[in-house]
Amino acid sequence: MIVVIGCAAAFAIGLYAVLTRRELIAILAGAEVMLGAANVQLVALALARGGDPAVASGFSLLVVVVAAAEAAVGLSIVVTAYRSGARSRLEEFGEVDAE
Amino acid sequence: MSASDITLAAAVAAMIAGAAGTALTRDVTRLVVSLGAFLLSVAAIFLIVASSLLAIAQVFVYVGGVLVLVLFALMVVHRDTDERVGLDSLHDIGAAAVAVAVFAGLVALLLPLAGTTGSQTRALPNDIGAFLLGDGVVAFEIAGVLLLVALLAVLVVVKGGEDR
Amino acid sequence: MSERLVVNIGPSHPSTHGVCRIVVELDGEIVTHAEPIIGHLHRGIEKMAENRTYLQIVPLTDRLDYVGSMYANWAYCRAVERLAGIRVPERAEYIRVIVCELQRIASHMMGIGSAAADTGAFTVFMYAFEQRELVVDLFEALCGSRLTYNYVRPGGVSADLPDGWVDRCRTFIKGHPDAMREIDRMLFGNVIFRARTKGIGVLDAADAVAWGASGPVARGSGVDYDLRRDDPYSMYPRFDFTVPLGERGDSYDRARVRLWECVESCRIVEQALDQLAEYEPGVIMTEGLPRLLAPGRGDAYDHIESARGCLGVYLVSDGGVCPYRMKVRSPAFSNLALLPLLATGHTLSDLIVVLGSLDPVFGEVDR
Amino acid sequence: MSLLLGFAYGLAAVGLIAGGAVIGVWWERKVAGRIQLRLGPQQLGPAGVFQMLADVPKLLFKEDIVPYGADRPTFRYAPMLVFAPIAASVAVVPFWAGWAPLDSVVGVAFFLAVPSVAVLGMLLSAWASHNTLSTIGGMRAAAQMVSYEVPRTLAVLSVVVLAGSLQPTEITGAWRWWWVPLTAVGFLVYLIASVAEMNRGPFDLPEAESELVAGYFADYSGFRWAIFMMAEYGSMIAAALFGTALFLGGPAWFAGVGGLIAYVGVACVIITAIMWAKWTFPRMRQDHLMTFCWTVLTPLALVQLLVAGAVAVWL
Repeated sequence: MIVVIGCAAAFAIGLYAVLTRRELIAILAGAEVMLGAANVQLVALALARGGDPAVASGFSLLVVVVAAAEAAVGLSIVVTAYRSGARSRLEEFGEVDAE
Repeated sequence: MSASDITLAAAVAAMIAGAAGTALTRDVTRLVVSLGAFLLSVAAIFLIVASSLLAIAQVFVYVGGVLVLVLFALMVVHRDTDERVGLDSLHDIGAAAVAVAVFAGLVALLLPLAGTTGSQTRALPNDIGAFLLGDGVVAFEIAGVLLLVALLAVLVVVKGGEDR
Repeated sequence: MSERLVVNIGPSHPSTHGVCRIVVELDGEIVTHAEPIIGHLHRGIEKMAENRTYLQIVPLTDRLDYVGSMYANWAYCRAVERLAGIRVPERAEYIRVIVCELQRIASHMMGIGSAAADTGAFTVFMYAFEQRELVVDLFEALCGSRLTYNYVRPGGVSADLPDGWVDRCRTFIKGHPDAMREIDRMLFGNVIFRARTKGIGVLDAADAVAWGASGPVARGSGVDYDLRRDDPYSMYPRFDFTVPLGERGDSYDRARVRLWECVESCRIVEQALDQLAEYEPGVIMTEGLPRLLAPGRGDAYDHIESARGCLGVYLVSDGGVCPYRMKVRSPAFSNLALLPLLATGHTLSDLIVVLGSLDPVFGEVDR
Repeated sequence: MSLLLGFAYGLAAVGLIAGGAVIGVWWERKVAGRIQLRLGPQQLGPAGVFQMLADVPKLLFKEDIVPYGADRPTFRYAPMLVFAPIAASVAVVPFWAGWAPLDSVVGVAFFLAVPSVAVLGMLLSAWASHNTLSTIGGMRAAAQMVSYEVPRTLAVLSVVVLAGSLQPTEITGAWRWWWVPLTAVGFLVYLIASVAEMNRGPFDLPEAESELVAGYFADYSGFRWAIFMMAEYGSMIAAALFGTALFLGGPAWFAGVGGLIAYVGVACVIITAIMWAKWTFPRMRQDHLMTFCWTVLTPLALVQLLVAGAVAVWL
């Protein structure tokens, strides 16, 4: 129960970070928080409802792997964006077309 | 409350603190340390409730991999400035309201589901392996393909950036 | 726009082998520009020479190339002798050849050793320094000093060979080529060292000539130019030796040319010791030289092949007891100027390798 | 109770690494002295053994300098983040047949995953130093350590496949002598990748004293510097012990104290070999290092895994 509430809180905090941050990497960090919280929620709820722990853990493992891939792609986009125009802040991306 | 309940509560508290630090700090290193604390406490929760293999995977992939990448990217983006740049955020009441609403909705939705007591056993590595290569083999293979695609995507993105 | 990272190497940095500052611009780890900023070791030796008598300048020249003091001594003395028309006894000339060829070994051991240490092969550095130490011991027996010798003087040398010195010298030159072959196997045969140095900092022969490179740096690029053979001075026409040449002009060839020059130096020393036996001991200084040299009005330039290349000294005299002007043409200065050309486009690690293969001595660069 | 026991194990692990590092420094000087025609320590005590005792107070009493412009708290505490994971990884080493301080079912994964957290400490200390050379060193460390985890993990997996378990005590229990020739390539890959993981020569690019002065810990002095050195020696000790246990069957040879002595003795021989390699080879270059990892070590480890897997199925 405490895990469920805690994960909901962590998810909401991650969402807040995504909404308010201006720095791309910090936004990604907020998204990582949301993902992690959702993942724990997945396992905790599955176990709380009497699911097979092996299945729950296996799926969470896949989520971890996929999320890592997502993070790698996201960060590479950020770094490339920075290299191609020294842009790492959200509002600067509106200028892409103008250039 | 048993000892394991206390450890679990501590891990959840650390998780929320790490998340809050990630969302609110203005300092680059504190962001990384907060995110690290968050990811490690997620691993701790996994260790307590689900399986040690999952916890180790969390440490291996996230703390040893993703977090290093985040810090690496931060160093690349923020390095050639003399003073330390803060990570600013546009705090506004709307975003906070949305976050609180999401929190309330999630708790209202999920808490009733968690009411029943489920299994207390933890998964052994062998069971997880049996699942991944048994019933979950399709998902497992798709995840593998996705990883390969992500690898190629990173290469394409980075090479494209170099050409420009 | 791509990000630029400016790294400041030195003035106090382990691989500048002295005091030099190199401002390096990096793109990732690739060097886009490298600018040596020299002058940290400037002591005004050329200016100081204008207020010293001709004999007092010799210790100053020790401080030019402090890894190879004998060369600066000799180059300066040759200029003075040319200016004043002094003829040096043949025994003294032989001794000068011997000490300078030994000096070449000592200097190259420093060059190879520090080039090895720059790539992390610290053991080779110690092996090379063992050889250098043997030479320095010989010099200590000769003139009492291990680094700044003040041994070659206008008109001759300061002291004759002490008893037993010739035998010690022969023992050394007998063992030295084997030590060189060992270093050749250990360092130049090592796969990591080859990968680190081959094709790094390639200097083609035309560039070497155009930039005024000399010594092992030019010969590593295949420029067949050695003053000992092409502008023979002193006793060199009487010796049989070959000039080792590189082919590709990369850091590997530059370092390896030094190794084989040491073996050739051993041959020269051996021949010189044989021929020296015919001269009677004691005649090491021109007779009747005044205490205070005062050559007439005029100027003179003379150069020798030092361990780093063509080392020249230009003297102008107004007839007084001090030179009116002294100018040193230092090979390390010209060779160091190649650094931006050679290092651009390589990684930061390669920059260090290139610098090590140029083997600059900043006492001579800054003067 | 278990908390207290864990605390005791933690103290023992730190003591083991700190003591091992002090002895290791002395031994390394002796090995290097023998290789380099120079003398190791010899003035204090027989063969200079008391030099070890002299080194510790020297490091303890050196001034602890925090450079101007550094991120103070991060600069101060990042070294701990380098040391702690390596000390933690010793916990799963099976010292005794069937006994390890932390006998986890995922011990092998623990040993491989937890030290990777140390990269974070290196990057943070590099970043906190606010020094360009440190930053380059930190970036090199991150690239190198994350990359070499791949062949290292793959190499260890071949033993895991043969034993059918991730538990180190079970692996040593299932160990047979013919594993040694079968997994020889894997052991070699493991050893090389471990040396790269601990940033020792010829893979010491992040430190590279001739290029980056000392890389990510260039600005550290006194005991904080010593923590980095202890982490390096600690990971050398841990990697040697763990490799001996898994690949060579360390604790499975003899029962009792004799077995422990033989096991630790072989680990010491491996440590000496690692030192020997450091003092023999020049340092590699970053791109060669990466090429070596991805085109030599990783394929070799994969082939080894395939062979081990085939044997495991055939059995």
